[in-house]
Amino acid sequence: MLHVCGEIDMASAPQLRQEVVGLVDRGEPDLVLDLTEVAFCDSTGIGVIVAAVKRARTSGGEVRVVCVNERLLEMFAITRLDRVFDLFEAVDDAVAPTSTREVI
Amino acid sequence: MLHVCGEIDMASAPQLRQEVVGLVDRGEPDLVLDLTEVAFCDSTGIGVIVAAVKRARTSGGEVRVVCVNERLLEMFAITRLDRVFDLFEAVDDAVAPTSTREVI
Amino acid sequence: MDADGGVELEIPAHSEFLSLVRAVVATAAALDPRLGDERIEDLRLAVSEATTNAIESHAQLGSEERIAIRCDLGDDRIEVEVQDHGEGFDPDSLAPLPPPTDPERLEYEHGLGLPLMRVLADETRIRTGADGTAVSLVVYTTPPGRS
Amino acid sequence: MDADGGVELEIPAHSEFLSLVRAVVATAAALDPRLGDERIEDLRLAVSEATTNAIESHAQLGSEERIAIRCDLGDDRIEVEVQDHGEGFDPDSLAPLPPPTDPERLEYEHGLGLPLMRVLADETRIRTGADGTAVSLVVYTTPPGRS
Ligand SMILES: Nc1ncnc2c1ncn2[C@@H]1O[C@H](COP(=O)(O)OP(=O)(O)O)[C@@H](O)[C@H]1O
Ligand SMILES: Nc1ncnc2c1ncn2[C@@H]1O[C@H](COP(=O)(O)OP(=O)(O)O)[C@@H](O)[C@H]1O
Repeated sequence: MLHVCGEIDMASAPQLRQEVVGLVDRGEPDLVLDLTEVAFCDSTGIGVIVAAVKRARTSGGEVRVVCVNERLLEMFAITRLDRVFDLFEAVDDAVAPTSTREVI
Repeated sequence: MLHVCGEIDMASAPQLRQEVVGLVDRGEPDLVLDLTEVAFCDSTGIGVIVAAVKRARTSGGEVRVVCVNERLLEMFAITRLDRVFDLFEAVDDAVAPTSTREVI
Repeated sequence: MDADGGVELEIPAHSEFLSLVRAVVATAAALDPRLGDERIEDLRLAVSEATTNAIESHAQLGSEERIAIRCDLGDDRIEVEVQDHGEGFDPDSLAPLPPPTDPERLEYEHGLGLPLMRVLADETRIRTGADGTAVSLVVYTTPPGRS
Repeated sequence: MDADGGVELEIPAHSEFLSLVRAVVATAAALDPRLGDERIEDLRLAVSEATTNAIESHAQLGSEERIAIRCDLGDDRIEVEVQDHGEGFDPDSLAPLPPPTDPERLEYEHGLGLPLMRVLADETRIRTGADGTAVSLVVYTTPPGRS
């Protein structure tokens, strides 16, 4: 599980990418990415999430993205990525997949 | 009693000056000026307070300035205005002058 | 765009200045009381995307030149122009993103910036050439077409 | 001052842009992790004072020219320069404020800006002439005199 907070942009994305991809590669292909505390995220940040999902699926896993921020949900919708991977309303939903509920 | 909030600078000072001076002139020479909610104040704002005190004293009254913001207290100290008029920690102290306590 | 009525900002072409650009755009936009928080946020994000592309274009050339951001508060609109001295590009020849159902979609970590700008801003204009690119992003402050 | 490493902002000489200048200075200063909130606030207020004077100097001339604010993040300092095209003044011939015990003190609603800048900034430099004034405000990011 990775809680991300603050702003994800070109300045902070490289570090986040390293962390996320590192976690998946070190055997956590079923990663929960908690974006609840993210104050700002642009397309560079979205790119990091895409990279994580791809990496995880290659290892047979899945990244579960937790997100309530309306702006971020909108961005996932505009980029159609809400169809590419699942978005969860709360960490609990993402952790216990049998009881999950999709947001969009 | 006047509660001031927000930022007092060259942009907002004219309106505040009108209100404060208006109150004093309309027969409230014993005005409590509550700066507790002021987020920013520069020398233009300080100038308005000086104008109010002067105006009130001319009518035989006094302006009581309520201020807890450390930055503002510092500004009153740097400009030596803490010696020119009294500063109060809370509205209650300023309203009941017999039990007041000076801050600086 | 009225060159004299607006705010102009120049930054080094480094990503650490993105947050500053966002702060300027949000503060400038907030000067217009007609613009709600949502629209300010739209503009802030769109400008952040355009500035990210501008910074990237300088990095590709190893250029140490600066990037200019101009905010103009018009009668019925806020217009922000982001200008770089990169080598330009052809907006019409960018490959479209694969549909979300295509597994290939995950190969595309990039290419989201321009589509986002076009959705977020009410107008997006791109002037680009070998000397650089200027992206204009417009958000209306009053409903358009009512005059 | 390194002209290429910093942030440059140009604003119309109107008081409504003061909050924008403060936001830029605070955001630029926050890029240096060594600067605490207190010092950022010192710089923000000092620059607000200098910009207020610059705006006033243009208003006196009825000038529609813009005011430039440059922020430079140096190795050991942040330097902000506020430049106007007003008619200048003589900083040495300003009348000192009466002491606080003097009843006359209340006649002075003005004249607090420069004294405040000098206390808040670690260095205050004024270059002024008939073409305008440039006020440089410096805040140290590392304790000075340790090199
Ligand atoms: N200002 C610019 N200068 C040069 N090329 C640009 C500029 N803006 C966009 N481009 C080109 O258009 C492509 C798509 O941009 P965009 O949709 O923002 O996605 P991304 O920046 O993530 O690649 C970029 O990869 C780049 O090749
Ligand atoms: N940038 C400037 N251009 C012209 N005159 C200035 C400038 N800055 C300061 N002054 C002069 O110095 C005086 C004192 O300035 P200051 O201490 O900031 O107080 P205030 O601005 O409240 O008068 C001003 O009244 C003005 O005459």
